[in-house]
Amino acid sequence: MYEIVAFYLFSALTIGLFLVTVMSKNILYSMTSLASGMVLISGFFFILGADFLGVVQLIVYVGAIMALYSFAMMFFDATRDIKEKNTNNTLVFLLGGLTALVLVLMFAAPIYSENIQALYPMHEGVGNAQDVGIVLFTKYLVPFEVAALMLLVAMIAGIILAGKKMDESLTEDMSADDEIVRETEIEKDDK
Amino acid sequence: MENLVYVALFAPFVGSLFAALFGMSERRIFVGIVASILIGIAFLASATLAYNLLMTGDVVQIRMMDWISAGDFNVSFGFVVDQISVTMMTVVSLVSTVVHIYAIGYMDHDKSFNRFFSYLSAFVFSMMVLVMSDNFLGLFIGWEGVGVCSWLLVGFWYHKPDQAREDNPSISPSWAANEAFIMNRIADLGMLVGIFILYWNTGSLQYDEVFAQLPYLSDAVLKGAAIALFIGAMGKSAQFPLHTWLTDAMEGPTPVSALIHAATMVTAGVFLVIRANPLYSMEAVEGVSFFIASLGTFVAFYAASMALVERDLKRIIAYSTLSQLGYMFAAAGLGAYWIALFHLAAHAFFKALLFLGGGNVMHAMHDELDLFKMGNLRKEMRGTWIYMTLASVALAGLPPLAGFWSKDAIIETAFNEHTYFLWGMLVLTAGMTAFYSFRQIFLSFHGEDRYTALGFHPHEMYKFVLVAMSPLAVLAVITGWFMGSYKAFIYKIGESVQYEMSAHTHHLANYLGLIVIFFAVTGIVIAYLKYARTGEKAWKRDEEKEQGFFYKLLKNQYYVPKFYEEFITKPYMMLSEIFWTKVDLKIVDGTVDSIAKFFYGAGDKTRSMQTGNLSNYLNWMAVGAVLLLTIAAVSAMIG
Amino acid sequence: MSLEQFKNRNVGTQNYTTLDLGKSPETGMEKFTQVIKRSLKGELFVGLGVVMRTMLQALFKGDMHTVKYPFEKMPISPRYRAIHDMLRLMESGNYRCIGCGLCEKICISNCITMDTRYDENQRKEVSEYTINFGRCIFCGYCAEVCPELAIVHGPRYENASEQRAGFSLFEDMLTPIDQLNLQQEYDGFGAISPNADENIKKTPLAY
Amino acid sequence: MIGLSHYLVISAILFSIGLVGVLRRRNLLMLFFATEVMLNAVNIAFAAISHYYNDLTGQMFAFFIIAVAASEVAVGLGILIVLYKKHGSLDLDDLASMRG
Amino acid sequence: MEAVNILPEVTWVGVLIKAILILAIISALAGFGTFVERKVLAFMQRRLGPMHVGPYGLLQIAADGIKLFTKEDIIPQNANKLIFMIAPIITAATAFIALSAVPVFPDFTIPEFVPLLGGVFVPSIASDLNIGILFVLGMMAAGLYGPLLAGMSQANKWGIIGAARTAVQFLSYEVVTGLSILAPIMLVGSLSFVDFNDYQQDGVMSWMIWQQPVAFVLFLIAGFAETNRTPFDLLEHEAEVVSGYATEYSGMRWGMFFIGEYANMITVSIIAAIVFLGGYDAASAFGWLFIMLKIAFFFFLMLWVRASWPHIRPDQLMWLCWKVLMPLAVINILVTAIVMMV
Repeated sequence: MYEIVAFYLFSALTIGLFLVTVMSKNILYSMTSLASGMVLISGFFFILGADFLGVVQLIVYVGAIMALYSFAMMFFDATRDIKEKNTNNTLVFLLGGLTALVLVLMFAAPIYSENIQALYPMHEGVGNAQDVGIVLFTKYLVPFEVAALMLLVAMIAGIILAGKKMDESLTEDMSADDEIVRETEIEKDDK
Repeated sequence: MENLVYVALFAPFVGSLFAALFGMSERRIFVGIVASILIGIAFLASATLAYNLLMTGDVVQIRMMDWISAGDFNVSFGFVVDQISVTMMTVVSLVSTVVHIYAIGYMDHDKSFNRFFSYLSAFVFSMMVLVMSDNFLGLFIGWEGVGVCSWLLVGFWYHKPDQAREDNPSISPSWAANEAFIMNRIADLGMLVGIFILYWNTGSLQYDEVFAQLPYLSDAVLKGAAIALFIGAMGKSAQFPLHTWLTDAMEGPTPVSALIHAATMVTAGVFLVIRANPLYSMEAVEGVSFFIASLGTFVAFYAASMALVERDLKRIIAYSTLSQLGYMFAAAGLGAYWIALFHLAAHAFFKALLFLGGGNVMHAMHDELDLFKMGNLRKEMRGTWIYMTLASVALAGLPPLAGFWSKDAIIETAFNEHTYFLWGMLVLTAGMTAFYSFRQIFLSFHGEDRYTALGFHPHEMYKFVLVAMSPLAVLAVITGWFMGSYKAFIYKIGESVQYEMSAHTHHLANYLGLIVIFFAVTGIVIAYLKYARTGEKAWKRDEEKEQGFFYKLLKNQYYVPKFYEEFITKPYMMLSEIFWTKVDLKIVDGTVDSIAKFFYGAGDKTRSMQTGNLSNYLNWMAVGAVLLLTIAAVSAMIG
Repeated sequence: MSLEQFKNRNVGTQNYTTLDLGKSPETGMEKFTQVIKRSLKGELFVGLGVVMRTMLQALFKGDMHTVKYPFEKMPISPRYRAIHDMLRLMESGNYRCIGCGLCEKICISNCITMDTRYDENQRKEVSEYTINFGRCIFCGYCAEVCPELAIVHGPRYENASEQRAGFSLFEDMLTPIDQLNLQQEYDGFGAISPNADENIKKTPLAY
Repeated sequence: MIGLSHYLVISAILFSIGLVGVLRRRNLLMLFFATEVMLNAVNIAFAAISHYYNDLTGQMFAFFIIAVAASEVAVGLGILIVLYKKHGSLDLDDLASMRG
Repeated sequence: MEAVNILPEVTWVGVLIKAILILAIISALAGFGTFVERKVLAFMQRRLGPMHVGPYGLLQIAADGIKLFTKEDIIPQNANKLIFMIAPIITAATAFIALSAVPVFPDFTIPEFVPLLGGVFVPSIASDLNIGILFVLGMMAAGLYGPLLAGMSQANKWGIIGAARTAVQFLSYEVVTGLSILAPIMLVGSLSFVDFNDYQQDGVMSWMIWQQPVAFVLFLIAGFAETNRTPFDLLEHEAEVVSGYATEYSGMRWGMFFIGEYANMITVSIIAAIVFLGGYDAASAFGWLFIMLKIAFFFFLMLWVRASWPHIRPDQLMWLCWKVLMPLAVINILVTAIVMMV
């Protein structure tokens, strides 16, 4: 009962919010709707009993990733609408619709068979976090470490990419300054 | 003891890696010193192992790790230190140590000093693997390893240009390196076949396991394996008809010639035969063994004959090496494995000494090797002269030096086996050996001074180099005295290597020895009369004789290289040309080109998709994804 | 000091007192040790302690500094000068202003407006007198210029009003007649100094 | 009762919405948003499959997807800022410097 | 004793009642918190604080509330109106959602004589997740959208700066919060508040603060930053950025930020009390009194610190987070892990 209500509520909300994300001209609307859509997706996870995944979704996706996006957005005027040349909208919606159609048809058909056995069954009386931890640190230890390494590399890359010449202005014309520097160097050379 | 084995094996490897670190940098003297010290350590370890083996008789056998394990096929990195391998280890590491130290002086002015030591140490490592391995696969790895290192070292001066054979008997180092390498590959195929035959029929590559099963194998298998393995040995030890590479390999630096082409690598073939002595002692392969002995004898004579007229200092030594290898094969083929091994060791010492001395001369004469341009170098290079003379005496087989004891034993063996023809050939060869080696000594160190007129200013080698050579000189003198104890030492392996002269021969031993000595002395005397004198009687070139048939025959190495060139190389070139123009260009390239053209055309047509706009690319990607999805859905429905 | 001098002055040689603040940390290690020292020495907690002590004193020792202003007022200085007062003569109760108009003339913010007329005794009398406290800047010139010490600054400082222009009438400022006895003969601004007589110099006109 | 196919359908719909966004958007930041939508849609499918097959592997994949998304953001935003510094715009049509 | 542990079934009515209770009481408490803050700060500055409205100024809360509700709701012309309006709600909502997973007030059963609701059991935690702590952290992380969107939507440069500071400060200190609380989590082996409480039931010496003093201090510092209290209140620091993200807000919307902030303070105090200071003693009759005292102490501590210490600069803030607190937290985790392994 709860599940049905919650599911349809969340479904309707996420679809609506993500549609706003995709369609909105205002980047602030996009960002807000995306973030709240993600919160609702964590709701899906809670319904599905994946508590830990839900919280990770909250902390990482909502708390970190989207916050980083919004941080990046501060480079632009977020209150102004962005102008995009939307050519060929028919193709876009045709493709999107076709994908949706095909996927929905595929999934709506009864696909699950009885033969698939659980590899790591969830134990009764053990919290989802424990289960996740056990599986993560046994079967998926290597991918886990690789993911950690990947995050580290990404962090370094992000810092280097974004941090380079952080002291330079984004809007001021730097070439003029460069020329001045060059001229002074030339003068030095002359001397 | 195990640790010592590892030290003996890996110290050269470490040295090689260390030198390789500086491979591209400037000449650094410490690189050579470190490499030499590491080889010295390997020698000490080998010597300790030998001493231990002598005292206790315990064969050290270790398995370092599993190497290949596929199904029933199991090969491990195993090493065995028994009397055979420890002899080789000691000889190899000792000669290597001397050569390393020598090379510090010899390669003094070379740009690629560090690289040289890297290669040299790598060679020693490969050689150690070869001799220490307890299975055929390990042996083969070492075998190939020394081949590669030999290729690197012979071609060390790869930047020297090619020369036509007509202008100069020597050709370019890279040509020589390639020749050596390719010729060895041909022989290695034979060896590989031999190993396969043995594995196929015994299911193992371990020496002891293979040999234990030999009696249960059919005659054909034994013969096949013996022949195939011997083909490998022929290549590595440069036996006829695969011998031409050895003299050409003299293009490499002299330390390389001393180490690889006299003392160690070329004896690997002999070592293989000795190693596989249970196989070659089988009744069924008696014919093969006799063929080995005959071939050895023939090569001994054949090489010696070519050396008679050679003018190039190093090539003479190379021919003599060839000839001595023939002696070893003769002994091994006749079943006297320990004598072959003993001659191998003794030969290694004095031949290395000879080569190093030759290197001194070469260094002094600024890489001029023509004997006829030297003469009376004795007054400038006294130390080298003494060493060379000593080594030549040993080579010629005069008592009490090393060469006499080992060579005499081989000749005696030939007599003992009632193969009198071989005996006769060997005795004759001994005389020729004495002649050409002293011809070389007299031409270079005695007689008239011919180099001053040509503008050479020879000088003696560095002191430390001469000192470093001294162990070889001492060993060249004294090795023979320990023949009896060595015999006792190696007899511990088992019956297969034991060989005793029959009573009949034993009785005549002294006379046989005297005959050999007589021939040798005769050779020396002839050489002296012809070449060593000064003044009126000084040696002059005889143009007429040089136009003679025999002279030209010998000079041109019996036209064997020419034969190879005319009947193998050139047809092969023509065949390759045909394949290149007809098959490769037309068919293969045509196919590849048409594929490329297709894609080029396709790309040309679809280039308009490449707008450089990410958004468009994403659209295309989505189109593809939808297409794939649809296909998947449809196929799922159908399936 | 001319501009040139000003630019070239050597700041360092002037009589500045430098405080000995110790060496400021430069390397990372020094900064680190500084942080550790400051954290472990508990300098942070000194601040907390001081604040807590203050609170306890305020609560329990009555050391509270709040003045409940509309109900409590701080005593003000007798020389405080705020809203103007119009004085009366102590003896007669008549007001002192003679309507000379000097205060109106001198007022630099033009906030004093006055009108005079002759009364039944043909004396000049103030008929209208207003001060716009929205404009008054309390410069005190009016009191200074008043020859009769009629207008002075008084102690009333609550002069907030609901309009921008807050006019005050003469009667509002005048001392009520029944409080005449409370009127202070002024030590305030514009009052005669105690040694006023000694300071009087005779002008040549007197002779 | 909500079954697996319900979740898969909602996941598919969300994925298609993300796809539409990817195709439609010209602004790089918006494009990133659209990809995040797609990733989230896939996460739902994984979690649902994990739940209905009683197997944690699906959740694991969702975790790794989140990790990948985090890395993508770190690097992507770095690139985005560099691009904005260089071109002063995030519009893909302006960034098409490799036009053939 | 065992009878105590067998709790009645939690019905949705109970949860609903609990939710309403939390909403009502925490809002009231948040308002009361403003009063307490003003009072305490006044005492610390030898002032009296609000005194006029009601006895000892107690009705000041009501006065403030009336003022906030009736004040004009100004929305700047160029602001993004929708987002501008939503942002304060996010702050308040996330603060209260976080409280849903935190034990607030004791559980009780409504007496039978109450009509309709008689016998309904009201739990202490509205939603007893087994990952309570993570959920609270996650919700507090989501709470950063309030200030962030507020700052970005209002078309005011101080707002943008405030939003940027919000993003930087919250993102950074979330790391420290999570890492500092990880060490106690490792010791307890659970993410549930109830387990934390049960772990520390053997008297004062079993409190987590003795085992994890470093984690406690780190959590406290990070908690200050997460609730943007002095000395980390850079996002609305008047001297630098006018009022930061709240520059353009007035009336009830501003009030919602305020309530959210105070609710967050209460949440952090509750977490600190439960995780580090022993929580509530379920067996003792005065357990709930003690935890109230602990929470009150933490609340008081925040005011105390605000009265005592100055702000720090943004760069010092970042330096403190990434170069001091985070390494310390990691070292603490390592040491804990090693000790646990040994």
